[in-house]
Amino acid sequence: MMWFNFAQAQSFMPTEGTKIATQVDNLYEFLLVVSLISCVILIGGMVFFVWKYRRKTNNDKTAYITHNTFLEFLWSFIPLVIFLGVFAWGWLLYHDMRTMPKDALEVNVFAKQWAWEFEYKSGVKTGNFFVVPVNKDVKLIMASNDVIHSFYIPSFRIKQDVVPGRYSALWFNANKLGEFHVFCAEYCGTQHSGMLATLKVVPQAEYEAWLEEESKVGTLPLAKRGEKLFAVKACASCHSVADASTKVGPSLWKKYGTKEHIEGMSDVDVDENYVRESILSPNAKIVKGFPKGVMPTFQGQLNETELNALIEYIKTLK
Amino acid sequence: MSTDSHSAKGHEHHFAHHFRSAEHEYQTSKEGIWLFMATEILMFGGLFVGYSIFHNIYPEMFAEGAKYLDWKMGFLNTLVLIFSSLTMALGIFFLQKNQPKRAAVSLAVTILCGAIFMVVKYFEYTHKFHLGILPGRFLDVTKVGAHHANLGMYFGFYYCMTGLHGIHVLLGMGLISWLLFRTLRGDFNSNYYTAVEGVGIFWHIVDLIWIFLFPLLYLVG
Amino acid sequence: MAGNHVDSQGHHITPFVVYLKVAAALFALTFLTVIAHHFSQQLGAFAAPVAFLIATIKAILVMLWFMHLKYESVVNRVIFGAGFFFLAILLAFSGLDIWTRVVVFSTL
Amino acid sequence: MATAAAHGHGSDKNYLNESSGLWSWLTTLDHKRIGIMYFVTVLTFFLIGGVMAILIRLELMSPGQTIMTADTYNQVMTYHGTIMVFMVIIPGIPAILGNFFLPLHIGAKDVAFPKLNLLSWYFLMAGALLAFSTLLTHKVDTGWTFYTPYSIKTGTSATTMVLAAFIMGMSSILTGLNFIATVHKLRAPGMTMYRIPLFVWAIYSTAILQVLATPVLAITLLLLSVERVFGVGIFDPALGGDPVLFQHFFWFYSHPAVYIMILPAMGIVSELITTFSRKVIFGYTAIAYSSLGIAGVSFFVWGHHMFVSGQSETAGIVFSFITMLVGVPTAIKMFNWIATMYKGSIQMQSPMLFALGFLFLFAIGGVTGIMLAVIPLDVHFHDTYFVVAHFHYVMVGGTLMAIMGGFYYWFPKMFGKMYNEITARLSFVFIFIGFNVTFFPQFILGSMGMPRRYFDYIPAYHSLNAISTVGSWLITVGFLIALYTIINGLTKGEKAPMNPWGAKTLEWTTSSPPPHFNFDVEPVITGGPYEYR
Repeated sequence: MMWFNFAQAQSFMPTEGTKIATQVDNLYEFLLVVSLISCVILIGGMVFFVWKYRRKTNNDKTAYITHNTFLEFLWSFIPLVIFLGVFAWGWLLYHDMRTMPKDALEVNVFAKQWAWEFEYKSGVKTGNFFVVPVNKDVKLIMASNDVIHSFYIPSFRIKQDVVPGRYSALWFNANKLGEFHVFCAEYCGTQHSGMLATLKVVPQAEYEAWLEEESKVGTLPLAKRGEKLFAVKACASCHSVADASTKVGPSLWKKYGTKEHIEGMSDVDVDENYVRESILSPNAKIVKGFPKGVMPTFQGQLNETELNALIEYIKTLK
Repeated sequence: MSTDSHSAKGHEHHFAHHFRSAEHEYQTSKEGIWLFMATEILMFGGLFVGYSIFHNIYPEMFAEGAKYLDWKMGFLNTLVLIFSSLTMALGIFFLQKNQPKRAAVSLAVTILCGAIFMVVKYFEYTHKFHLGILPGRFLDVTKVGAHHANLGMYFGFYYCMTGLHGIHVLLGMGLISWLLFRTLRGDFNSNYYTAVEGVGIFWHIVDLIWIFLFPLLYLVG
Repeated sequence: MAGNHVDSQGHHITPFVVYLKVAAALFALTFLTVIAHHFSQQLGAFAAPVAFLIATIKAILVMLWFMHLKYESVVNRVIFGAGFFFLAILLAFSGLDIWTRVVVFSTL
Repeated sequence: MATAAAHGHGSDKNYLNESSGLWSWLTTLDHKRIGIMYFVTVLTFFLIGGVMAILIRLELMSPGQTIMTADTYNQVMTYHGTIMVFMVIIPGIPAILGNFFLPLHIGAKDVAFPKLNLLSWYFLMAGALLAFSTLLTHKVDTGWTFYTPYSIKTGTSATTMVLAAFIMGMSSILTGLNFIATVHKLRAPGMTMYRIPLFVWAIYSTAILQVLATPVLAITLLLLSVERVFGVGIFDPALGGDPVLFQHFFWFYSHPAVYIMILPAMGIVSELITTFSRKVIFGYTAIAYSSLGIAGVSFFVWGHHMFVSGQSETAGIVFSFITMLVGVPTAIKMFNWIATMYKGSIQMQSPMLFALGFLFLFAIGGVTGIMLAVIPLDVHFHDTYFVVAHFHYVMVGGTLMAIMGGFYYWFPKMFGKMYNEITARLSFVFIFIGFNVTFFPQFILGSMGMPRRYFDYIPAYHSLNAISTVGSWLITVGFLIALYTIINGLTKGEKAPMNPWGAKTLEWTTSSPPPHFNFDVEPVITGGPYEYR
């Protein structure tokens, strides 16, 4: 596709991180060239006629041309052929994009308002960040339990809505090392634009080392494990921890041990029980000035040790 | 496009200024009514499409739902509505024959049939409310003893379809009452009965939809 | 248009007895539906098609005679038919997706 | 062409001064007055929606929170979409210019059902009031598409908004129904279907879409509100329902709705190009049938909005194939318009500027539309700014340019006054340049992967967003100049002659403004609409 190179400069597509991305870009560049040519014909013709046939006198005689069957056939037939051509091209490519590879590395993706959670077969969990080896088929099995999200990696030219109630799947085979953006592309509420994740493509050995490192979480001190968990569950997308600034929910910085003003109730002490209740049934006590029903419950998603780890971590935020 | 205007003897209907003749107005109005009927078909049809799709996904759940309905009630209502359709058609027939008194009786019977239909529906609804068979999340699965947790969806369809149909019956009754009033006032005759014809077509659509709802909800499930 | 059954505007008037016949047919078909329902065990997979076939016949009777579609202009018939046609499109294409996605599950 | 009535210049009575007082307007059955009422209200909605657009662009001028919170942004984005779609573009051309000129174009005294016409305006008002009432309670943040399950879960007054859209849909149905019956039944003697102007063909095709597609939106929205109140589960996966089915139902209406927005614009452009080229339209039949063709095929392509929604691969392929077929009649129209200008006598009056602007922007909107119809490309572009740019090129660049051109074109006929040509041209320059500055960078943003409905974005997208925001100010200036031109024309404009442009269609054979019953003597038509010989 060398002869398309001049168009490439115009395309502004992000890095091509997979073979599929390169194929998509070839199709795009072909269409771009065809589009440019047709725009030149249409707009150029229009501009030329406007200049050539500008009104000279007030009673110009014009030609009385009602139609021309041959021309009309041409400009119906040629576009049709082009359209069907790109359709067929697109069909073949799309079929490849939708045919799931066998023996792929499977990663479970869980989308929720407003974070991505990733879980590997070994049980390693990460939040808004995941790592895959280069040149390996990776299959994402995606689920959501609130609203529709859409998993989108621009550099790989892949996107798939994550529809609650069933699994959606996506595959890719990254051939470039580096970090890539993951966006949520289906509108999902307040922090839709903040629902970002990073994909890191690393060599196989580095990937294995990383996985090994991650699986040692169980041996870390409680507060450290809480910190990890805080990242996995993407609590930080709504609660700031480094200062008193307000995101979606109240800041947790220096919160432990203070008193909190509660909507329609007397003040409560921020102690172990209050934090625990806020995680498991977030709507029981709503801090003054914050909306009800925003935070999802984590009932059933955290075990006792994990809860303790989170509470220990919140205690350390000073 | 019909342009020939028939010069009618006696009481000629005064048509609106932008028409050429009463016949022109009649034909145009009828086209308007048919266009409106096409929208009715598409609107109700959306529900039928949804029903058939979910019926295919959850056949057992829909079969269970149908068991809670009493086909005798639906059967009775089908007969009542068919009879009302007959009297509605006869109402137009009598007007075409210049017999407004008989037409008025036919229209009154039609309204009465509509009322009977709604009364039967009322008893069906209240009975279901009593048993806790409510739509969607209000359906009490334990009280009903439902085998399928999403039985509420079936009754969502049931209440939507029969409810929207019931609203149409009520609207139709209102419109026919207005026709009855105008018939008694002597507005209609063999030269002018456009409104009766239009409402008639509407009423038959209501009947038509019920003809499909009856086997769909009560018999097949 | 049938000779003497024409009103002063030239509209067709369906004879009284035809209305009665159509209504009688409708009542009869309603009874037939219920009878067929009682044999639904024997009919098996045919129970639903039979019920809807009868309903369709009833609907056609209502449309042709009660709604006077038999005597309507072609334009009005096309308009009414378009309602059903585009409904069929909605069912066919949403169905196409559902059938190839939910009923025959494949994506994973 | 028409041996139409020579208007008696004796009386100065016209539809505007034939009766007076607010009440005479609110109870009018005159299609021209109803058209003017639509104009006033739709213009108001457009200004409100426009302010929202400016706010959106201001917020996106730089990353992070600029002038509003994320929640406010989502609400503004929702109201911008809802207002512009349901209250501006859908009623826009058919209800303002269609109402006013359809009967004039076919030589009728009024539309078929004047009372329904008025009722339709009141439905739009009722729906709009209901929609705006949600501003006072919980503001809606679903986006104009009301996708489930978000629209079911959101704790805002989405139910009210959904019912408002339902009522506005009824308004649209009544308008369409009225126009179909009018075109079928009220054409003047000699006005065969092949002698009606192409604007009428376009409005007629639009009306078919309005009548046949809107009822499905109605039932979809009703089911959505039932879903919110009773939790029936048809569209809610929690009860075994299917959110993708909602999208099918929604786009069954909303894709044809896209053509409800663009077809009338194409009709206006056909009128403008013949008049200002002073030349018979090239390929009348092809343009007329391509309108019907687009309307027909538009019912079969809705799934191209759902290529990544989880729709099955088979369905995606089928929808992509049929979408390609819509491209053909659209291309035919483009070529025919340009061929019309060949050997013409082209005068660059402001309406023609807008028509040429339409051709330019619609060409770009069209080719990007083809890109979006190719599934692998759509997978990348779907729900990014590429799509946003594409539909703004078609809806704003297309429909709004056409409506501006049409409005300037018919302004002398509607109000009997001329507007200031210089400010009108100035408004075009600002709108055209501003538009491209605003939306062209969004194609690039989309290619780079910036998703739509984003309150915040990564720093890489900053400079293009800033350019886009500056463009929105230019558009604003353009529309303010246009508003000035209208007000200035209304108050200080010179008296307009009967036919200032030398056009051949029927509306120019009656006085400006037209009398109450349009023509003093019913016209008899003996030839086609564009007989420039």
